Amino acid sequence: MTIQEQQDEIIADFEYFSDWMDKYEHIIQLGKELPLIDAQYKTEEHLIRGCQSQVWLHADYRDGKLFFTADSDAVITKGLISLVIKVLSGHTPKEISDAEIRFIDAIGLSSHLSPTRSNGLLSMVKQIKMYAVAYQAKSQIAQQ
Amino acid sequence: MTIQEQQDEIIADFEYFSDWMDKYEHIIQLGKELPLIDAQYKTEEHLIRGCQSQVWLHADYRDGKLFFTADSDAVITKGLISLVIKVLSGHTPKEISDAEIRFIDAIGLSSHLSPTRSNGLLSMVKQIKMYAVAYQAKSQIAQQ
Amino acid sequence: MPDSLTIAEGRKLDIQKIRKDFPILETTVYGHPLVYLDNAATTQKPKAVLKAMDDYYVTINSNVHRGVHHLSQVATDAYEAGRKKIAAYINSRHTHEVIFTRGTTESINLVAACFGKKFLAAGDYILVSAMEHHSNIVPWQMIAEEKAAKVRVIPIDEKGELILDNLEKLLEGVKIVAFNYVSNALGTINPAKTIIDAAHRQGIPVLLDAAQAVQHLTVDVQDLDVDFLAFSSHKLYGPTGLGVLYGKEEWLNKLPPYQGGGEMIKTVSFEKTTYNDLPYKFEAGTPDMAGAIGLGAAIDYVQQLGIEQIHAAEHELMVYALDTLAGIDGLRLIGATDARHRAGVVSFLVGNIHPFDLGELLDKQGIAVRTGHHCAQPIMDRYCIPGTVRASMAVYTTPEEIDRLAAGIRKAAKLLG
Amino acid sequence: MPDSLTIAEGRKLDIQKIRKDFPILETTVYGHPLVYLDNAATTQKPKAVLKAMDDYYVTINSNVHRGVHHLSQVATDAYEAGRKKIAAYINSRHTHEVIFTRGTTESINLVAACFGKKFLAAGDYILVSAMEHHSNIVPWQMIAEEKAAKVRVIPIDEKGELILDNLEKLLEGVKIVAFNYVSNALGTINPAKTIIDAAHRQGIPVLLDAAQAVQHLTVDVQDLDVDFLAFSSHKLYGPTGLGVLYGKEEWLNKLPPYQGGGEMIKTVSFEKTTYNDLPYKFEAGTPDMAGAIGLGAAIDYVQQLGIEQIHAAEHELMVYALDTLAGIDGLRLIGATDARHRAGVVSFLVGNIHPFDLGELLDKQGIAVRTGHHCAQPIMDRYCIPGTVRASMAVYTTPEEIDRLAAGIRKAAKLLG
Ligand SMILES: Cc1ncc(COP(=O)(O)O)c(C=O)c1O
Ligand SMILES: Cc1ncc(COP(=O)(O)O)c(C=O)c1O
Repeated sequence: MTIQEQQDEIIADFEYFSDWMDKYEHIIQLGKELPLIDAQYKTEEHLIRGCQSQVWLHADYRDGKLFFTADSDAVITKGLISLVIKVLSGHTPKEISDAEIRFIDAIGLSSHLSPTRSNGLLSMVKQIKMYAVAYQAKSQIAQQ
Repeated sequence: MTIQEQQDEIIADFEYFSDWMDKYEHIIQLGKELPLIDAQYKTEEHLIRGCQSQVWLHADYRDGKLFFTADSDAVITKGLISLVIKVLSGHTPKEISDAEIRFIDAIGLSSHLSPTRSNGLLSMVKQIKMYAVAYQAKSQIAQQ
Repeated sequence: MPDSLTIAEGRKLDIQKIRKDFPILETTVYGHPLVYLDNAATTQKPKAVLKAMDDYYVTINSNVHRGVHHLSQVATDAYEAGRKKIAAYINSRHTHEVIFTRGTTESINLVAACFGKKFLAAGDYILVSAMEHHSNIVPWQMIAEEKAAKVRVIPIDEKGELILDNLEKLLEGVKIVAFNYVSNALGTINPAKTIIDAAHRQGIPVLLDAAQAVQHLTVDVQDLDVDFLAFSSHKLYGPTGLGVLYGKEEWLNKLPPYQGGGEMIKTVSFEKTTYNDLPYKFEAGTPDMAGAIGLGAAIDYVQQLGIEQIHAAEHELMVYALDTLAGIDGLRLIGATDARHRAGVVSFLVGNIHPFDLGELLDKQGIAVRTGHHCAQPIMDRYCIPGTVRASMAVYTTPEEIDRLAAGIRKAAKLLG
Repeated sequence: MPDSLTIAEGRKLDIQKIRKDFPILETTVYGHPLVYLDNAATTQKPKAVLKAMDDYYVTINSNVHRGVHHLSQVATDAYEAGRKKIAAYINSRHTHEVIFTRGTTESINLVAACFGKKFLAAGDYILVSAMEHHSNIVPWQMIAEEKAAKVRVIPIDEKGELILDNLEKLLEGVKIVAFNYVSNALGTINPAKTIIDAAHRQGIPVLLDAAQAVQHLTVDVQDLDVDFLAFSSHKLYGPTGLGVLYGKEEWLNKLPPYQGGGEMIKTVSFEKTTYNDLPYKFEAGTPDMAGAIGLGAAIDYVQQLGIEQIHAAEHELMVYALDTLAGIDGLRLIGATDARHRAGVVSFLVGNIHPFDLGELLDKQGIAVRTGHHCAQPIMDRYCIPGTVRASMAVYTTPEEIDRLAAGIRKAAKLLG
């Protein structure tokens, strides 16, 4: 599935929930599907500090594609990360760095991406994009 | 005339003026009747600094009574001082320190006595009262 | 333990009537009527406060002091009347002991910088407590660093109360003591008078951070005999952007000025500048006229209800809240369990639920609480927790809102458990 | 002489319509319709500004940042939107280069204290001008005293303009330059860019006091290439109690923090405290949320009229005012006679009349002017006068008001002459 299609699917999924609590129940459930970061990477170096909750993120580069694993100490953050990773993981650096993350807005959770809400999610998306840009630069150099 | 009577007279005088400009014309006129401070006293020591205008004040003690002379660089201030001196000069320290200055309020110039309006008038009234208190203390000691 | 606070009897407040004075309380959030329990962060403002500020702007707005003209005179009187109301509210001896600042934080910074400049030397100690807000820690750390002085800390016990057994010893070598009357993270009411008296016995001045006290308790600076007191308008039903520093005249006269500029000087030349009298010596620049008038109106409002009545009503609500929350499975209250030792704030955790998760789900039910370290990280370190969920009350808070909170927590916990 | 200000052509402002936005202008003083000519002290506020603040308090009031709940989020967005509007108005490269302070005075104190702490040493010079407001003199004197540095002064000529012939020489040994864009006492528009460029050629940073500029002229920090810029909300049709400090990112990052407290730190422990990123590093304590939103609304208002249109209208009025006042017997204009070198302010004396007397009699005719030294005593010393009468304009000032002023002066002069 492309990043676009994956986002569309998530947006469609969330249309079933009219009630906020149901929506969050689903998010929390999704957190349980998060590809967990290997214990060895749960270090200061992989930590993205939010004001409220913390996120650990790791990237693997295989066959020209980036794969992410992560964790958080807050279960809602974990659910959201799970969604972000579902959308972005397994794509090429270029696809990732070009991708526009619109589903968070569309499912009504845009406040989590506000720069004034430092709960780690925005920083995490930024970090993922940075990985992508870095690997993209690397592969371009390799191709020359 | 007592301090009370003098104040009543001034208040009655001012009742003639319904227009502010006429009132001020009268005040400015009164400034010309101010018993001017002797040039030798127009020094830093006798200066009462207001934010807007300056006042020089001198006190003479004769026959148990206080007599004031003064000057200002602003003519309206001068007129107001003239009124204050008319009311208080020539009375005993006790009379002066007991006196309640109500005419300024009554003729509608209370703003000139506001502590937030440092044009020298309030400081001057304070200074006059301080002279009175000082001479009163002195004469009490002398009587003992 | 607080010194000896008695709960006022008599006339009860009509909370439903009071709520009508605060239009924002009728807001709906995510389809639910708002339950605003973030009052320790900032209180809502009664209509009278907004009206006082609007009236100022629409009828007399003008720069104060120095002005000859009518508007300026009237504005100055109104502005200074605000100062008088504050002086009366905290029972300061002189009106000019009340200095306007930008907030509690600026008030504390002012004292730290000016006191430090003149009275702190290498090796001196500043005594603060382990339950201070960052605003009562960082300014002292900064001046301590500059002067090579040190910050010493009064520890707290498991119940969130100061451990004062060794107070005499803690005071050794100390040049100034700074602590909060009421803790914003725990709600603990500290025994201010006891500490102030002990410090004074050794000739040490005390700054009291009353940011969480003036809205809940009677604060009488003469009775406390405190040397400096700081609080914020926005936590006392007043406008944002304004704070108060009370200082004893003798202390304020001893301190060097803080900021330079208009109003705080008598004469300026490039050779020599002389400073103005109190309170202006510490008020450089055009003041917040509308703010001072707004805070004056807020104090009128509080006085009209009666701070003792407010205290009584809030105490009753606190008893109810502690009781109600105690009935929630896995809820762990942080701090004192006795309502008499608390004002305004309940801080808690539920099971292993992250405070952020709980806060998020309460928000979606229309309940506004604060989560995190509440700008008091050292407390969180003390309890080894990442933060707490904090519900904080004001005079308009009702038992029904506490019920909504409890129900909200239960619902969230079920989802998160 | 100003660098090269062009007066905008085209769309004219409808001043009568604009006046309707300012309800206070309908006030009567001593039976006369108010003529408010004290705009350099503070401007009046349009209804839109009061409404924005009321709306804030009535619908979203909440402490900003760190809050998880809805109101806090909305309040934070609104507050930060205020910052963005300011950044856009002065064309700063980054929004985080805009710091909220209590006013121009605090902005200048912040730079003086923080720059001084890190970059000033004994024998260094600070260069200011002879026409500065006390707020741009005293903070520099204070830090100079602390650091044994010295304040050097750019002199002014009889026309009230800076004498820049020896600028290169004046800049020798200077670590920072601070001067006003427009003088509040004389109205002179200074050649900001010329001075900034000269300072930069020697690697010296410049602080521009734009307190009297932002309401009259286009101020573009990138075009000016200025390092620091300070102004007050209350002189730009915004609320009292708020100010702005713009600083280039690289400079703000280099300066140590000013005040300590909530918001300005990342982590706090008694062992180690780390500071937050820009702009928060310089914003300790709860900010003035309503103020920032109010200033944002004021800037919207100004932008809607167009600052170039405002400048054009005010210039036209200045031409008229200088012309009208020139016709008064014995009137001595202090400062430049060419309207293109002036903004907002006319300062004058009439014969030997004391400014206080003239101000008093103008007031009684409903005309609000300011008299005295306008917090710029060194200028008065320069001209050997006790003060001036200052009439200052805003976008809502009309030619009829200038006529009323002229008639008022004539009447007063007759009485006082
Ligand atoms: C040129 C100038 N600088 C600084 C100030 C100080 O501004 P504020 O009093 O708002 O801090 C003023 C206003 O009085 C001014 O006109
Ligand atoms: C105990 C305490 N001290 C200081 C502060 C800081 O107050 P402000 O942010 O209004 O300066 C607060 C509020 O956050 C507080 O609760």
